[in-house]
Amino acid sequence: MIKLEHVSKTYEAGVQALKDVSLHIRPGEFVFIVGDSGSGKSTLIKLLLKELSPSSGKIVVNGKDLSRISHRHVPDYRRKIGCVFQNFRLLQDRNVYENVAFAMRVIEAGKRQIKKQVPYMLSLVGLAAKYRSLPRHLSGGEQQRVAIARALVNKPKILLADEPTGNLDGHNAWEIMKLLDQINKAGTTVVVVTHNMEIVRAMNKRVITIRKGSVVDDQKGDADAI
Amino acid sequence: MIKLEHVSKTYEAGVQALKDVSLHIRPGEFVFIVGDSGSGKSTLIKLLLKELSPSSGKIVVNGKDLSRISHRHVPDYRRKIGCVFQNFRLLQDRNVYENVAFAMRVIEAGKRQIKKQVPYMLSLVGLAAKYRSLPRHLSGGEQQRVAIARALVNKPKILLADEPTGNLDGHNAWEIMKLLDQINKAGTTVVVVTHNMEIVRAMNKRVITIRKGSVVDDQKGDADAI
Amino acid sequence: MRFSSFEYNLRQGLKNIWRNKMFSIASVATMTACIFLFGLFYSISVNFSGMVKKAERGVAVTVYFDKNATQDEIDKIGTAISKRKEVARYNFVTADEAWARYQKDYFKGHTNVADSFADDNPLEDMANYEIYLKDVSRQAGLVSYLEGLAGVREVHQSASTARTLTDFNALVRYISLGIIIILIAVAAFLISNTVSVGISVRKEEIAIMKLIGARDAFVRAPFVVEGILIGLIGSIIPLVILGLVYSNIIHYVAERFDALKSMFSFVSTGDIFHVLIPVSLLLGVGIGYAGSRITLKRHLNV
Amino acid sequence: MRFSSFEYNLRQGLKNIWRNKMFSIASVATMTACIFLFGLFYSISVNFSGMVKKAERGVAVTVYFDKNATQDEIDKIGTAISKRKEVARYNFVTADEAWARYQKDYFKGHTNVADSFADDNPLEDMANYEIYLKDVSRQAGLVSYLEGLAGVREVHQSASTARTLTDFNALVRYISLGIIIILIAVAAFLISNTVSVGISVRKEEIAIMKLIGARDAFVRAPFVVEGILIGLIGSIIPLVILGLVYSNIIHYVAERFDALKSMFSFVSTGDIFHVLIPVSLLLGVGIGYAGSRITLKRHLNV
Ligand SMILES: Nc1ncnc2c1ncn2[C@@H]1O[C@H](COP(=O)(O)OP(=O)(O)OP(=O)(O)O)[C@@H](O)[C@H]1O
Ligand SMILES: Nc1ncnc2c1ncn2[C@@H]1O[C@H](COP(=O)(O)OP(=O)(O)OP(=O)(O)O)[C@@H](O)[C@H]1O
Ligand SMILES: [Mg+2]
Ligand SMILES: [Mg+2]
Repeated sequence: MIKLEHVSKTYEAGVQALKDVSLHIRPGEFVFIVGDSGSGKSTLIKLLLKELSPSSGKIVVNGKDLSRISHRHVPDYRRKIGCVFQNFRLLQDRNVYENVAFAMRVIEAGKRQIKKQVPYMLSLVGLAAKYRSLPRHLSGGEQQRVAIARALVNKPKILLADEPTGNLDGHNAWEIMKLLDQINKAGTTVVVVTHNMEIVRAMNKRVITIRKGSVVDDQKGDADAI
Repeated sequence: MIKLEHVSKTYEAGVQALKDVSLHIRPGEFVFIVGDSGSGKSTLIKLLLKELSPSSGKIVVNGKDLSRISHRHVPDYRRKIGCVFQNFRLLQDRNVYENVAFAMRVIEAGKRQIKKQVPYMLSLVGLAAKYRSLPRHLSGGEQQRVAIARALVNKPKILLADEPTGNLDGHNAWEIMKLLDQINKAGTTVVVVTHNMEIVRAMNKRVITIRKGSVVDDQKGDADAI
Repeated sequence: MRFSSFEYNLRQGLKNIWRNKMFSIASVATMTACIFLFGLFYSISVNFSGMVKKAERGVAVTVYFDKNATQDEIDKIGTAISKRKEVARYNFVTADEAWARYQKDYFKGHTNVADSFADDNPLEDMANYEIYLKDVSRQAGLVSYLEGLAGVREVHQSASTARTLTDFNALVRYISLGIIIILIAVAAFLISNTVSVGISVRKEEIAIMKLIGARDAFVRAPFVVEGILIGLIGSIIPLVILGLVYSNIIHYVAERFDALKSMFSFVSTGDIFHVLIPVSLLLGVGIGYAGSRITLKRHLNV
Repeated sequence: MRFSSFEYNLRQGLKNIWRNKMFSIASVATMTACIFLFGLFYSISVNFSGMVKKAERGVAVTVYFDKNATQDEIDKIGTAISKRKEVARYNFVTADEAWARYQKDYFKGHTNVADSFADDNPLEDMANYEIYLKDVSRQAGLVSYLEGLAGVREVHQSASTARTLTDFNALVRYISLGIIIILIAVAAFLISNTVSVGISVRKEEIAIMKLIGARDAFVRAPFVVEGILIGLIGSIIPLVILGLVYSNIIHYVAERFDALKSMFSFVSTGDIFHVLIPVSLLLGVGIGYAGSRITLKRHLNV
């Protein structure tokens, strides 16, 4: 499903964020990516979303070489992916409801479907009461949960989540993790970047460790081993 | 040092973020504030920085009633406080060095002092090599560390830190906590909002728990008990 | 695009204007100011041009006949004149009329001088055709044609006046054209500048939309709606102001400076706005549309 | 403020311009466009006004004497005329000169007509003073004064021409003034608009500075430096362009339309820029400064 072959990424400033990374994530897998601050985790997520292009190497997702996707077809590719960004990236001038609904409008979902699905998603992340608030009138954790709701609302085939619980309390973090696990059980491939080792240990999934741009460890979780 | 008396805060939208909060933090204390997402922790920090004014109640810091400080004297008040914001709030158009140096320029520190102190602070948070990067060219954790460096560079009397380790890996988070502890030992009053219960437990300090805008628990840590 | 998407984009475009009040006001204001200036100059130059045209029409070519020209020859010359396209009108002036006019023009108030001629017409041979031209610049051609006709003794032309007027008219035309072109260019530049600043500020929003999987057309639509609406508002406002100002000013000037009335009559509000309305709308809406499309192109490559 | 702070703020102001290239360019462009238009109209109206002034000076009042006026009386009239302030110049025209001019003016090309008078001057009594005025609007006063003098038979004035010119001049003056005021207002509005949009975009940056403990003056300084610099650049560019364009155009027009030369001479580049430079700089720098201060005030309450 997701395959990286000798991928490197050097930013214009000369910073080498990823060095010769090769990875294979199978369909339906649940993978944690951990590593120190600045080790290149977000860069990896950005490459998978085709927000950035690798300096060298090849990335294949759903059987498609990302470098071969034309500008015209990038939206089609992204629609199959849900992404929670590390800094949320909410539309600042639209309220919570519109932010989540936007992801559905993009795929030209029907009005009725939007009206049903968006409130449901918001209640799942515990924000049903805040649907009319603007992002800047939300707490940090609430913004993060809007970002999660938006990533999940279209039931994507692949979910990329960059630090989805960094601003959440233990209880909320667990709820979100259970949600991701459910979605994964329903068939979605889930890639989660996190620093929360407590959760990583408890979830017992495959853990890929990155250090200074290189994969230094890749451990199958017990849950997968079964 | 910090005293809240029956403080409430209701936002324009009608959201009651804090309800009748009374607190007393003594000079030189190290306090953790914990609570669920949306419980009002950031609101409390914003009130202490006089970014917001309480709807009712009285806040006294360093013997001064905050509601009595005139617009002209607000900068003097803020200069004695270091603040790490939950969403970092870095100056986007200035590089790492300038962001940290800015806090020193504000208090009209000498050129030489700035040239000495800023690189020292950056090395303490592990960002000496990135001093010329713009915030948008940093990883989430790196931005957070710049925010921490900026809050500490003037050796403030009070340090308010809103979720300072949310984007940091375990190792970096510990380093930052040790730094805050050092600063506290040197006399600074430290207030840290965090979701990281592992750290809270390990640090063994006073912990104030907020739930839905009210203080529901206030436990002295063993370290203080001694 | 599905209809619900279309409707959504239309609504978003309207909301964008409201959400970005600051920029919307700035854009509308810029557009209003530019189109107002453009309209102002268009009106002034059209009127000025009309004034010069009217002055031109007062310039005449005078044809004198051979001493022994027969009435038949004179009539033939008249027919020849009537066939020329550049002639606005012409009329025959008898020797007596010529002398009477002379006296009126030059001895006005000095009846004693005129009296000294008694009934003796010193301008006996000065019967002539007075020809008024449509376009002074074609005077030279007419003169040389007339000089070739049988029975014509001499063709008198007010050469210096004609040249001056032609030159003056050309100068006014060049200046007006120059100013109007400069104004249109400045307007286009400022308006597209404002639009593109407004869009640049929202480049993060555009990037987010693209990252979520929105197609270019979907991201673009509300902006284009916004651009067109701003263009529309920003050209209707100055048109309304100009309409009011213009009809009031021509009224006021006509009253206050009645001596000028003889020199020129104002171009009617209708005639001015016949041109001004389509040009302004095209300018406003066109630049609003084009400006937003061009600027967006730069930001859609995410 | 310490010197190092001052220096820092100056440097930050310069850097701001570079960091916010988009806005800086937009601001400078808006300012350039507005001041260019203002300069353009100022030049045109000053020249036009000069032209009308010159035409005015060509209008004369003619004083004819009593048939039996002595040379002494005539001289006295001359002295009286010379003492009037509104008189630009005057000269004595003898009867012979008057007749010669008459012939030249009206019988030009028709020597046979003039010949018919032989040596008999029909304008024997038409010796006169020809008086040219500085200001046509004061013609009526002069005429009634002259009519009261001994030995004056009649004062001839070109009443309609004078009134027309006075009216025309007033009209041109009003229109120019109106346009220039409109242009300055539009310029001020657009420029302050651009400046305030530029600052609004950075309101988060301003809020951050304030939260860190920066005083209003410290936050403001770089923005004000930026505003002044943008004002300076935005007024120097149009002044340079206008300088080049103006001297070239007056050169070109003078060559191309030499018939117009007699009508008016151009106001020199120096004279125009004597006024234009200080006004433009004041406009640019003043609005840049005031605009940034006023807009900042709104955002500093954090
Ligand atoms: N746009 C950019 N330009 C230049 N350097 C960049 C850019 N973005 C990231 N970097 C650098 O690349 C490195 C990896 O960044 P990345 O964001 O992938 O880290 P990360 O693993 O997500 O860290 P964190 O856990 O702190 O978010 C960092 O050193 C960072 O400074
Ligand atoms: N500007 C605002 N306008 C309206 N409501 C607001 C505003 N800021 C915060 N709120 C609301 O006030 C409540 C408390 O917010 P606050 O940011 O203090 O929470 P928090 O404890 O910091 O949460 P988190 O851990 O998620 O950051 C939330 O319900 C939030 O939605
Ligand atoms: Mg990251
Ligand atoms: Mg918070």
